[in-house]
Amino acid sequence: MEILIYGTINSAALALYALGFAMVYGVSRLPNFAHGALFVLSGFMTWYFLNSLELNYFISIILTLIATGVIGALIYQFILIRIRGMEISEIMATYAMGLAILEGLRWGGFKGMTYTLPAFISGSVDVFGVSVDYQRLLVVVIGGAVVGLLWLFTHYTRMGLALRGMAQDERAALMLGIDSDRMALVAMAFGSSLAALAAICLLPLGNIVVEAGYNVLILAIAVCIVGGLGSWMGAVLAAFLIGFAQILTVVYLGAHFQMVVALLAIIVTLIIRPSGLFGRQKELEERV
Amino acid sequence: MSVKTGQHRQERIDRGIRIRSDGIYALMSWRELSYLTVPRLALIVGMLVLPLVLPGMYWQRVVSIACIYALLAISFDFLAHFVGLVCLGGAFFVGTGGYLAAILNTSFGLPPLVTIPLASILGAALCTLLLLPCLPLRGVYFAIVSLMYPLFAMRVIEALNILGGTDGILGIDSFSSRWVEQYTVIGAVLLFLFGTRRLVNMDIGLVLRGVKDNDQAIRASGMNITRYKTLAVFIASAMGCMGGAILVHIYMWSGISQFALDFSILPIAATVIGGSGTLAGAVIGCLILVPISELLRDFGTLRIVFYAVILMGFIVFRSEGLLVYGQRKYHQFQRWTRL
Amino acid sequence: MKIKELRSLVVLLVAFFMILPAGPAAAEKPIVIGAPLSTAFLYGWAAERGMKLAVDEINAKGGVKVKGAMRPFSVVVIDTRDLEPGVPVSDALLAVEKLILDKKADFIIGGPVRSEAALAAMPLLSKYKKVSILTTGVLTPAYHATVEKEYDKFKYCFRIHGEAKNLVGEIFANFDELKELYKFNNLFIISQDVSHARGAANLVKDIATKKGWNVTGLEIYPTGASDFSMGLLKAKNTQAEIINIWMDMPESAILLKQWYDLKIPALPFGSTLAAAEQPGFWKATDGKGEYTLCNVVNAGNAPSEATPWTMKFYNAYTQKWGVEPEGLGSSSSYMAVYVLKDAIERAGGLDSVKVVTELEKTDVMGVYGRLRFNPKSHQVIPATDPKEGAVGSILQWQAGKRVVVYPKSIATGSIQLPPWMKK
Amino acid sequence: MTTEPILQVKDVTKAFGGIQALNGVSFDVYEGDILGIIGPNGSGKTTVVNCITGFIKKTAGKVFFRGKDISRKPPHKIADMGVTRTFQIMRPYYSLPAYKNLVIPLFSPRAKRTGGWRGGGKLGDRNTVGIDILEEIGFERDSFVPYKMASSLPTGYLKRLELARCLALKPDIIFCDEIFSGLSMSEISSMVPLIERLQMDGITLVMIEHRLRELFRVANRVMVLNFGEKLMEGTAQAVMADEAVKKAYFGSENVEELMGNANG
Repeated sequence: MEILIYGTINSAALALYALGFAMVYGVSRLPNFAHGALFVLSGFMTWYFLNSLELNYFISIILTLIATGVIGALIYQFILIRIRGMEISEIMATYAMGLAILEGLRWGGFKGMTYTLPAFISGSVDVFGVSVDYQRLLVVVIGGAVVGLLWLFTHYTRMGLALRGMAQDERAALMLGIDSDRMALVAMAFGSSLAALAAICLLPLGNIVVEAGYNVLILAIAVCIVGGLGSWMGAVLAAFLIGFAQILTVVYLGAHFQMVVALLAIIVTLIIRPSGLFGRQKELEERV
Repeated sequence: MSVKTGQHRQERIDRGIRIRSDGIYALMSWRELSYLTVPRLALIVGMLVLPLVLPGMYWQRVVSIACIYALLAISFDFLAHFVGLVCLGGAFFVGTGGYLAAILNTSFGLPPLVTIPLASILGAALCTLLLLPCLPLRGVYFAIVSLMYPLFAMRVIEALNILGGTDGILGIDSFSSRWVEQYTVIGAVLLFLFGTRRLVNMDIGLVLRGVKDNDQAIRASGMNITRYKTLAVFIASAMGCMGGAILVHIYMWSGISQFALDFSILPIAATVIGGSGTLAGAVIGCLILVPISELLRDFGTLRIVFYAVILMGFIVFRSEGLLVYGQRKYHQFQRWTRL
Repeated sequence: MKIKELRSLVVLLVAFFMILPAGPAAAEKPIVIGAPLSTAFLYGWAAERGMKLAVDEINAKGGVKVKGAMRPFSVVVIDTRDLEPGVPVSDALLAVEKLILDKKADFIIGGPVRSEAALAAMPLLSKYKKVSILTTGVLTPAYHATVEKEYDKFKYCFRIHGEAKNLVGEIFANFDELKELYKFNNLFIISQDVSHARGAANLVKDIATKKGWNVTGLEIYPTGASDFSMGLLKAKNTQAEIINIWMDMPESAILLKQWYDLKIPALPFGSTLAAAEQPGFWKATDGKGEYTLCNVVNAGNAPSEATPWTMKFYNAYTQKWGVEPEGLGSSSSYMAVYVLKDAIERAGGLDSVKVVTELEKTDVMGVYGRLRFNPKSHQVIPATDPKEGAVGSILQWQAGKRVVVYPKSIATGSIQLPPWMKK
Repeated sequence: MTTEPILQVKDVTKAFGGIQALNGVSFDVYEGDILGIIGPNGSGKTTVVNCITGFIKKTAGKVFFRGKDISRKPPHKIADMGVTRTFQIMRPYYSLPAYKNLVIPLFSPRAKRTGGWRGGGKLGDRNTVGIDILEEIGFERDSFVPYKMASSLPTGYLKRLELARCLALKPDIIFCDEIFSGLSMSEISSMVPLIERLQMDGITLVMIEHRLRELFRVANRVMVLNFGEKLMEGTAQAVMADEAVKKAYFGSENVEELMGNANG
């Protein structure tokens, strides 16, 4: 029972980490290595709105979501657009960007372990005899909601369909008059906002620290790979796989194998199914 | 390429001397000869003289470190642009080479100048063996797996607490003198640089490039791709391992942090800056990046911010890479022409 | 457009080169203390502040008397980033070399902060014959063990703060106390997956079992883990009464919040629980950190009356930096400078070997008790009574305050239990 | 041709997921033959070649070369035995001059053994051998075509380059995947004698074609595929006469007429 509940929670968290990354990559084939940085940044942003500008919690959350989205868009507009398609450059540029943001925050005094966001609702309840605090339940709820909305969005709105078109086949999309740059821009914005959302849901559980940026990035990448790069529903499923795998390792193997298991999962997955567990069929051709 | 007005465009034309000094005709006059040789000589002489002109030991040490990164950068550039394997696992090579050198030195008491080549070869063999299962992977998939390798190695050593665990291995001999150190590492760089340049232009080099451009045709010509990939990985990892071995002897210490991400990332950054596909560019990139990061130390925490910004600037505004840009300016001139 | 931006980039670059020579302004031939610290982390900046405080005080009094002349101290701090993930130790080593070769540091005080980096720096220090005093972060017993093993080679290395073994000792003093007070008998251990923490945790386990405790479990979490519910629930289900935590990663705050939210009926007892050492901890956990016990390694990092000097230091620090001494490193780095000053004055010069011998003779009443080095291992000699040696201190969070509960000699309060644990 | 077939294909079957691309196709190829394979688009012509040369795994069926079973061999092994192929989509090494393109296949083990095209025995400098081969198949040396960058060559030459890549191995069989398509009449008519010369040199050819007239001029036997099944096999005349073929391939139209269009 515990395993089930906390496994779900853990998975939901992972899914939240990964969705933004998966989205950006899925649509515009951009590996956004600044993902973790955006995550942390938005955390501190909310904190700032909340404590320094003494705004209402809800307002500051909204502000953060928007601001992060804008930042993402700007990053694309002024940096990535110039090196679109040069994979290595993309990776390096986004990585450098992330580094700059994180270290910048640190320099700006946002260091140490004293920053945190208040939980939406504190306290805990017993679910099937397992006590869970509300925030964690909320994470699951929000995670589910986000996935649901994303699905609706990509299946029933013009823009969503356009994004999916891009994800399927950029050329074809271009022929149909979908402006690939604009879509990529939108994707970046969305992805960033998703990162912010994840931050806002998960940070109240702990505290806001710069180091988290790196971990988040690695986890996000891990999930996306196992799920098959670019397919964000795959990412969600992968999140559950890894999430439960981790919890199970903690319970039966001991916690310090968590990371080893995760990494092993990635390597094995790639060697066996290069396109990830839920990657698109044609990508299997990637294997010579 | 920016356009001035509607009816103008910029065109690039090879310099006359380039054409004249093409192929055998270069022997016609000293001018043509020098046109070809000066750039190469400049690099070689420059690197050889560098240690002599540097202010003090500290900067010599910086150069050594830069050269170690240069080795990694060459190995990355070689794999990525001449074999088509984007390998983000430079740290894995460093770690393997480093630990091997450490063991050879502490357990078997071999002197540095023996352990370094030995560790490079053994290490290369080991890395190649371990990477073998991923060789069929292509593109981003190989990249990611190779990125995972060092992380994995680190965790394993940590979890099993072998090879000195997180404390690492102490008490390794250092070089007999800093000059030996300097010229070993510089020599290694030059050797591998021109070695690989030669290699990629030899027939087998052409085959490797073929593997990158069109592996189907290679197989259609009755050649086993994996075999050539293996060979390439062996060469590349040998460079990385040598870098690691030298590092270990410089600091008389070896530990898991030799699998750290920086050893994978920085060389790539250097390659991108210096110009991908031109092996020399990788070296130049390192000789720029590493000193910059050292100069920035005085800025404390801000250092990395500046560093990242500079890096980004180079990548975004000189995306072709310094050397490529330089070569273009060297070989061609631009002018506006009416359409 | 493009070109312009490139040019501005170049200008920026040039600007850096210009700034470089402008290092710390030098008075007449100051004695340079090099401080390789990971300044972006608690153990880094705490040490930096402690050190600077001491140097200012000394310079205010005229400086160090060397052969009649009064020479001031000057501190050069370099950010080693060695606590950063993904940064190779060689980077920290290069920083140390920069201090020695480029910044012409006469002595090294402070770091490197990460155990493995400190160990790696030892050969360098002996190569350049630079006296160094570790004041923060490094808890591994391997350090002074190495010194003892190859004294002649590594005699330049000292450590002035407590190490893992001392901590373990102090912890058990408390455990036993709790045992007789509340009949506690079940111990649960949670550790971070780093060698020194793991080692200590296992040590605790063994000793505890020997001492008749019932160790109900040992959980080891990888660095960066962010969900500890399973471990905590295990603790709960096994009726643990004390949870001993060995973690210096920031995520440990999550652990304590979860502990509070899940109302786990076991007392969280942290060792090197960096998060809980800081005064900001209360706010960080919005009060959920109450009842958390943690070890700040040396007295003076939290208010207490260990020696007359303790509160003097405490207030001076608070006044200078606008924040109380935050944790491991503050008081030890502060003392290190004074100890070094005395040694230099007694040695009457900067000659490394002389200074080493003088340091071995050190015997002062410091901020956290009587400071003496073990002449063989160059490890500061610990004690439970400040009159005997360097005392550690363990504090508990009570109503937003850090209350020192151990050692009794300096305690300002006693251990409290959370309401849901009251029988 | 009463001799033992050099290549035997025994009901090869290939299914992509649910789609049956090939369904029990079997045929023999005899030494010195020029076998033409025709069929409407998507009838599985290229798939046959891929299956035989090992570039895709067959679902079922066997292939024998000189009596040896090569059904499960990887492509490079098969090529090494002398069963070579050209690709429908030409991808030369654009960054290299034409003759360097040949250096690569000449580096292969088989080329080392056989000494390459007519080189006989040991292989000399690969560059010169490469240039010889190119000249043989119509790269005019004195107008420096072999030295041109592959990227600057017109389609006609690229097709020949594909062929040359096979010749470098001194092959026994060449599978030509639509080497006529996309060529102008004049180019084709200069290609046809080349094909015939290859046949004289004792190389067996299997040609997949849409350009029926040229094919029928060179091929001495023709096989017709339709929806992954072998419709019939026989001489050009027989094929053209056959009703079923007409229905499947040319629809109801008159054959000559359609061939006229095909050439126009």
